[in-house]
Amino acid sequence: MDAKDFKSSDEIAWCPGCGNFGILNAVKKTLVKLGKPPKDILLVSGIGQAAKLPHYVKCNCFNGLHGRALPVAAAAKIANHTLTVLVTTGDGDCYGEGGNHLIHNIRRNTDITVIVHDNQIYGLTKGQASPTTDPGYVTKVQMEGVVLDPLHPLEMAIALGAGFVARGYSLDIEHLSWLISEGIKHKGFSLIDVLQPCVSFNKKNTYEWYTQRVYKVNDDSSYNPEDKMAAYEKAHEWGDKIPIGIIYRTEKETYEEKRGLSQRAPLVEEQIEDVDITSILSEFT
Amino acid sequence: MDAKDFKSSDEIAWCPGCGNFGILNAVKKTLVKLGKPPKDILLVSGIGQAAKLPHYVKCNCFNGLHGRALPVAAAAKIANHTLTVLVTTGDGDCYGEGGNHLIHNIRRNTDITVIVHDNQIYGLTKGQASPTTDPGYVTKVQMEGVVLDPLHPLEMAIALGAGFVARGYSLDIEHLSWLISEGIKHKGFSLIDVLQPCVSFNKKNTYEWYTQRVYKVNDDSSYNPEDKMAAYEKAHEWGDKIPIGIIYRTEKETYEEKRGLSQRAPLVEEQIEDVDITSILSEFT
Amino acid sequence: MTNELTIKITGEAGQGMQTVGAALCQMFKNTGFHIFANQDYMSRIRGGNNFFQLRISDKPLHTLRQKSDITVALDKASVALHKSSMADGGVLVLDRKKFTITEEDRTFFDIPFYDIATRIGGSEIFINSVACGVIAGMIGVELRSVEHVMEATFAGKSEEIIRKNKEAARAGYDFVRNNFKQDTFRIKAGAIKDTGTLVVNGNDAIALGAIRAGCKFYSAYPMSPSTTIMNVIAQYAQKFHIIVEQAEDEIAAINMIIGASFTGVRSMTATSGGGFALMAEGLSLAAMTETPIVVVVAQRPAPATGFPTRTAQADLEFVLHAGHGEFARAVYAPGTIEEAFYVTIKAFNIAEKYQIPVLIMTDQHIADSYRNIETFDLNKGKVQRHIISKEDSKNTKNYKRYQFTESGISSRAIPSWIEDVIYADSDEHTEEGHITEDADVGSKMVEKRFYKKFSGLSQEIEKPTAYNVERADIVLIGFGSTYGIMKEVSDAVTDKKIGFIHLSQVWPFPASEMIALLKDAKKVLTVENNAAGQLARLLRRETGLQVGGAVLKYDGRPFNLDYLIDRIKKEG
Amino acid sequence: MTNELTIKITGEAGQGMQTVGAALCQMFKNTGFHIFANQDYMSRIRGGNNFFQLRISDKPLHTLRQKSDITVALDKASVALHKSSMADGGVLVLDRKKFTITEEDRTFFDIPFYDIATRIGGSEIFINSVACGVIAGMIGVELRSVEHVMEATFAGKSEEIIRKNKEAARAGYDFVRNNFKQDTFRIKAGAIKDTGTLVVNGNDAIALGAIRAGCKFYSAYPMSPSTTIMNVIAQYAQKFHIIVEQAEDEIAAINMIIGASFTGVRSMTATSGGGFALMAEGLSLAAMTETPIVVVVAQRPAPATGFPTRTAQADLEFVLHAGHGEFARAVYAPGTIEEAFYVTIKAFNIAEKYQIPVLIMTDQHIADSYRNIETFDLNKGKVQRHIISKEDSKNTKNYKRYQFTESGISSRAIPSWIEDVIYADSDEHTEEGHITEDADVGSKMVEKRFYKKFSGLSQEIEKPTAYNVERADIVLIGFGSTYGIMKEVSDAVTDKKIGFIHLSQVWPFPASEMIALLKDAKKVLTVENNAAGQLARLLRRETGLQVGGAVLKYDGRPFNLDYLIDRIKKEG
Ligand SMILES: Cc1ncc(C[n+]2csc(CCOP(=O)(O)OP(=O)(O)O)c2C)c(N)n1
Ligand SMILES: Cc1ncc(C[n+]2csc(CCOP(=O)(O)OP(=O)(O)O)c2C)c(N)n1
Ligand code: SF4
Ligand code: SF4
Ligand SMILES: [Mg+2]
Ligand SMILES: [Mg+2]
Repeated sequence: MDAKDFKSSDEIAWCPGCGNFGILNAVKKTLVKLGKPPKDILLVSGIGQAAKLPHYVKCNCFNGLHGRALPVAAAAKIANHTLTVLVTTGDGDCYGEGGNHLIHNIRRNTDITVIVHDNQIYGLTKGQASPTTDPGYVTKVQMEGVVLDPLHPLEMAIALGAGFVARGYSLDIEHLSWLISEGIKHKGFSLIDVLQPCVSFNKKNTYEWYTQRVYKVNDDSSYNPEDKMAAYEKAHEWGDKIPIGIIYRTEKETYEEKRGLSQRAPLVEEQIEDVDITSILSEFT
Repeated sequence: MDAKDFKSSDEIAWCPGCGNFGILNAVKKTLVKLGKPPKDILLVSGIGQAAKLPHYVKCNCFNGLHGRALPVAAAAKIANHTLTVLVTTGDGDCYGEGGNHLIHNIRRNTDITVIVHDNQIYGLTKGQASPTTDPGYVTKVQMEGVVLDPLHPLEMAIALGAGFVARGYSLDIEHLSWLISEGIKHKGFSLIDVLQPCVSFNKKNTYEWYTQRVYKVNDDSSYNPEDKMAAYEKAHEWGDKIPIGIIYRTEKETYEEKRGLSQRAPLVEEQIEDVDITSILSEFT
Repeated sequence: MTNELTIKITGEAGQGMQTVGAALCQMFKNTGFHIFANQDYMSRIRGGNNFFQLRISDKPLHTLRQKSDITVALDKASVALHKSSMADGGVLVLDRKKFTITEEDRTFFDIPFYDIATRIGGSEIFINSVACGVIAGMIGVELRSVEHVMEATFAGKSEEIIRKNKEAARAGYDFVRNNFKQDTFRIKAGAIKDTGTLVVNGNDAIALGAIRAGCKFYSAYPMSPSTTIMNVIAQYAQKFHIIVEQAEDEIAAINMIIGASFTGVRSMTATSGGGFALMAEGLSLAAMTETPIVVVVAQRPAPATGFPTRTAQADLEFVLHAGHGEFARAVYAPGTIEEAFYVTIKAFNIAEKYQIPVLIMTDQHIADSYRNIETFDLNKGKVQRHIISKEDSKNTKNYKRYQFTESGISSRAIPSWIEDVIYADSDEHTEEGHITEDADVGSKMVEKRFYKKFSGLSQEIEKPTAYNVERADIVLIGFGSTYGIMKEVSDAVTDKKIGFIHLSQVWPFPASEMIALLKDAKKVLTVENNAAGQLARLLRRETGLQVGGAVLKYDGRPFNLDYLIDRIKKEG
Repeated sequence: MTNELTIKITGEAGQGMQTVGAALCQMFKNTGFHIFANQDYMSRIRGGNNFFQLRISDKPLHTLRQKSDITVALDKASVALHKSSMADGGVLVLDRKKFTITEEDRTFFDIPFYDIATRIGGSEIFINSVACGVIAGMIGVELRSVEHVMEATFAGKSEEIIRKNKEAARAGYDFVRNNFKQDTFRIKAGAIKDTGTLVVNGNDAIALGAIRAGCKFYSAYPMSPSTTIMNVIAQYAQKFHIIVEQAEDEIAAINMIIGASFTGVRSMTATSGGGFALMAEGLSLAAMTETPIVVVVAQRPAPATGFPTRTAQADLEFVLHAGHGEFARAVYAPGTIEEAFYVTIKAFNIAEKYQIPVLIMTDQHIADSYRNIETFDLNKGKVQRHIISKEDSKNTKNYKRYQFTESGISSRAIPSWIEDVIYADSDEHTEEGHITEDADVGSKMVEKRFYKKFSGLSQEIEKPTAYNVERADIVLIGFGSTYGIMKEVSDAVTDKKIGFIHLSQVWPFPASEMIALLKDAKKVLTVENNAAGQLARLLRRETGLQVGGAVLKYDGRPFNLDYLIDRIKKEG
């Protein structure tokens, strides 16, 4: 596979300079490396700027409802576990409207990789606070500044038992692409929260702001992403320093394994033309 | 106030021996001690066996939809902060259908107390797995046993920044009542997960099972519920030993405080008969 | 109206009325009776008052009677509650000693259930088996039939348990033979040979239909009265390689079946009104992305939580219009157990053919009611696939998921089978599935999803069932679970000719058929378990025909034969 | 059709068309013109193509024209995109140098926007102000009016910014005066005195209405085209002690307003079709618990995500029937900015009086369209409260939240004001608000919530507006945002008499009024932004009347005067 195999002809509708471009490049880079043909990859998204990404990569795409990417993705994986399933979603899409699906799909642990374009704002709807907007940030709706505590997605994911919890930065494409590869390699649900500057509506968390703060946690060889307590502390870190990298990782059995799906042909291959129910009908006599 | 002030004449529809009775008694006990008249207390619930509780106490009651107690409760508190607002809900109600409201209302941090009757099963719908059902437990729907990891509500609540996170046991009414009092006293969102045997559908996590395992964490004076990392470890403990008590506690500003509601009369007292909008109309000329 | 009986077993939730009921259904069917049985239960697990009502006859049955001939009270409270609904000459079977009831009543037939059960089995849990024996004895079923059903009911349990239950039943049977001298209830089955082979309820039939239709992915969130569909499918899931996944909520459930269906797998969910409300957005998604799904809406009284375990037909208009935007859908409303099975298979075929959401409307009454039926004809219930086969996939290039066609249907490829990629999109999109803002493409897509598919669907509507309609004095019209009651009313009323029309498909609406059927009708009444007369409104909207009235019932209880005859008489 | 002009400013998203547009609206209104303006924008933040279209005249305006007289292209792509929609004799204003456009076209009027802006202000952001000056110059508005509007637009900014913008506008103005010799566009305002005082769009009007109505709690989740209602209320929230709370999702939003309303506070939410789909269950809860709420449904094309920033009227039937179970609701569909304001206040009053959910249906077209209007009459828009006052609360004992009454309305107490407690319940309940399983209580409650409240509501329907209907050759019927287009068509067509009827309340449906109005109608057409002709279907269902046709448009764009006249001609 090379870059042109994943080239989409769709015009990109993002603002010039948007952090989403970095994520798009990282995704493409990863897919090229992965070596699977586009037809065996499925990108699922909800609605928002982030969620437009699948249109800009040539892969199978299911661009669903705002907040509802995860149930679609998990079920697609269950129905055909030979597909590599990625979700590209926004902080509003995944943590706001879609919060319930996030917490339960972490528990469900299908082998999907979720990339959250976390611009700490609602981009497509023009700048309202998202669950990760920093406290005090003023918007047209939060006129007195945001009063809700921000959601800590990584910390929450660890608490819920996610097996792969990471944070990337859209400007560091190399690193982000590595994270996505690792996420895909990880057997089970992987959450990758990506710091993504929104040049139009987030005037606080800019490229500069992030660049000054991020550091690569896995550069420190003493950091053990399999140590849950250490991971909790890292996941909570937010302020002058913001860690990026694999924050937490642990092996667990996937849904597909537990239900014996991995071991057999995908459901779609089942013959359904003449399902013989006579044996069970006799139980209703 | 004494017990008869809170006596409801409604017939109780729970199974004999159900763990809900203990919770009901603990709630009543707490309210008597609280000393507020029933008219200044509001119990909000969703749907399920747990959610029937408000009918069995004489207080204001809003018995809403399955999964949707929290938004009703939070908004009622915002609209009239002089009310003491309690939520009684089930593990399905609060952690399943209502999961998104739980995570965001922890962030919202209105001063409400949430009591989750956690019987690790869907009682009212006759015994399907709930988010907290132990792995492997067989039901009519989970015929091969539960494969999803259980939700760790306390750990998740800590990760989300909840200020008061506790676990009670419905058989220890005294202790539970103490927890509820502390929850009410706590300024902000309090989550109390209560181990509640369901004698009809949960044949694993019985009175015996719980009684053998629970121990009071606050009896150990070395345990500091303000130490978040210690709290994470405690919250995760589940198996031969199950901690009950205040797992985590920290002071934080409430929603009502941040938005200046606490300092003024409740919204319902505002005169609305002739709101003068002429001054703002002039901005539309 | 001879040669039939209504038997009621009543007690607290948790006393096992359902087990007795199921055993009796089996026993009577085996001994040559036609049966119709339904349950009335409260939204609680123990206590309160539930009952199982069973009607038996030598003729096929389709509905309930208002009063029961034999009422077996398993607890004291039931005695007072059910005395008033006894038929003339009816008997109330009770355990006077246990219930400490001293007053006399000519309808009482006293049986020491508790004493017998504890004497024989050592526990009151054998009361149910005693009751089976009692009923068999009163009606004159042979003892071996009771014993046989005990064996079937407790198959898989220990020998001792089976033996004790048989003995308990025999003790009840003997007690009746010795103490109950009336012959009143000794009815004979008419045509023993022809009572079919199955005893199923509506939910069973739908679950079986789904399995037969090749459903491979079922996701739902429990909600009465739909839950047992999930139970039945789950029971056979391993055998048929079906994944049953309990979702975190109904929104997840519908989005999951859409995700699974996108990969080519037949998928289904079921819920009731409140859960369906949460699925409305997903329904619209299925339509927009042209992903086939089947959704069962098992109605119960609402608004909101309403009466969770009772029956209603009040969501017709909601189901017809649920979801934002305009798109084609098919809505079935099976009237019988058999229809529930066949229509479910058709629902999957139609969903796949038109790539649309298809709805099956039922209600608690049909979901939980049992009837004896002939076994299903598997030649009638056949899968028709409408996808690009794996074979043909190899040659599919330059695939356009939403290609414009005459029929509005674009050929549907399966991800990873074809060499190309597939874009499905919830935004308005081009033929390729990419987001568009183009006005012309937008309106052509509306025409594709709405006009064209609708026009195809209109060619394959399930025709309404018409019975006794010609020259009838009154024509009844209903949809869904009221088939049975209309049928029996039509047969039972003799002083007037009463015909009926039943719609097992309500959308697309069979407008021309209805106009033709009703053109000479003298008086037309709809029969509906709702307050608005929703079917009457739909009929008027679609045909201009205004009915002479609507017989409405909205108290959470189904119609019964006597009640409806009465109501119709009042309508004149 | 003289004395009017259509001006279009077009460019990429993010180029500030809306700011220019708003400034122009203000300027023209101040100089004595009537205006009608609307926006056409894509679902993206930068790039693509958006436009702001402004119509000015000496007579009141209610709709758009198809073609524009003056088109100002702010980017190169706009030139090709909008050339075809220019009126005869129209001019396309562009910056040829900047756009590197070499070909000649008689419609082109070249202005070096970029050079002027950078020369004067040092940045191309001043292009918008240059454009304002250009338009003022072409039409012959006095320079001081442009300067005035620059001051107003940039009020609060630094003196330098204001000065530079004024200079930029003046430079544009002067350029036109020196280089554009045509007089074509020099129209004079007819009645300068009488163009009202406000310029508001539909969402502004609803927000202002809500504030006036005493709304104290607003919770919503952002969704186009409803979002700016939240913005406007948030802007004034501190001043009026309103809590605006962005919810985590639409389900939370509706449940929050129910919770707040339960405590006695007037509460509202707004959303579009997809968000409304998620609210259907909550709507049913409000009805069951008898908690007043107001829900605005700002429609956009669907299914699913559809065209997020465009217009449609395709959710009428969905809104009428959304929510499981049967209950009374009121559904308004304001046709004008003024109606949007008054109807919002009425919605709160009616919701509180009947303790029901009340819906206000709008669409992107009315939400985002501006008109000049007289200031609102605050005597017409008055709050009527229907709760037990604090005074009376003291004497309220043995309170029954759901007491049966003749009207179906039980008196509504406020928690903690009365000495007693209040039970609200989503299950079927007794008068006291406790869960019941009783059939009779259940049906009485259905009658209370459905029949009785409906019958009260039917007494206070907003009457349809009828115009030119008597002896009309064609009568148009519409609801919601089509008021304006029908009005202008009726006035504009002279070879036939075209009347119209506009419904600003669609439920309860004004059946008898419609029958009376239409009894002699020769030809009746509905005018609807949907594909099904939903209003026509509703009319038939409620009155039996079948229209002669429906003029439907479902491409996401609003009707315009020329287009509709054309369509009607084709209908004959
Ligand atoms: C049910 C529903 N509610 C609301 C919307 C409107 N909406 C579209 S995108 C969006 C939020 C986008 O924020 P985020 O997910 O952070 O994505 P971003 O644009 O910032 O990448 C909202 C609220 C919708 N499409 N559907
Ligand atoms: C929207 C919706 N979905 C499903 C239901 C059916 N339902 C009622 S209670 C319940 C689960 C109850 O479980 P839990 O919350 O744990 O309460 P418990 O009965 O165990 O106390 C469900 C699924 C409902 N009422 N509404
Ligand atoms: S609005 Fe923000 S997130 Fe959206 S495309 Fe523009 S810069 Fe990116
Ligand atoms: S089913 Fe379980 S939770 Fe419900 S009342 Fe019975 S014992 Fe309690
Ligand atoms: Mg975002
Ligand atoms: Mg539970």
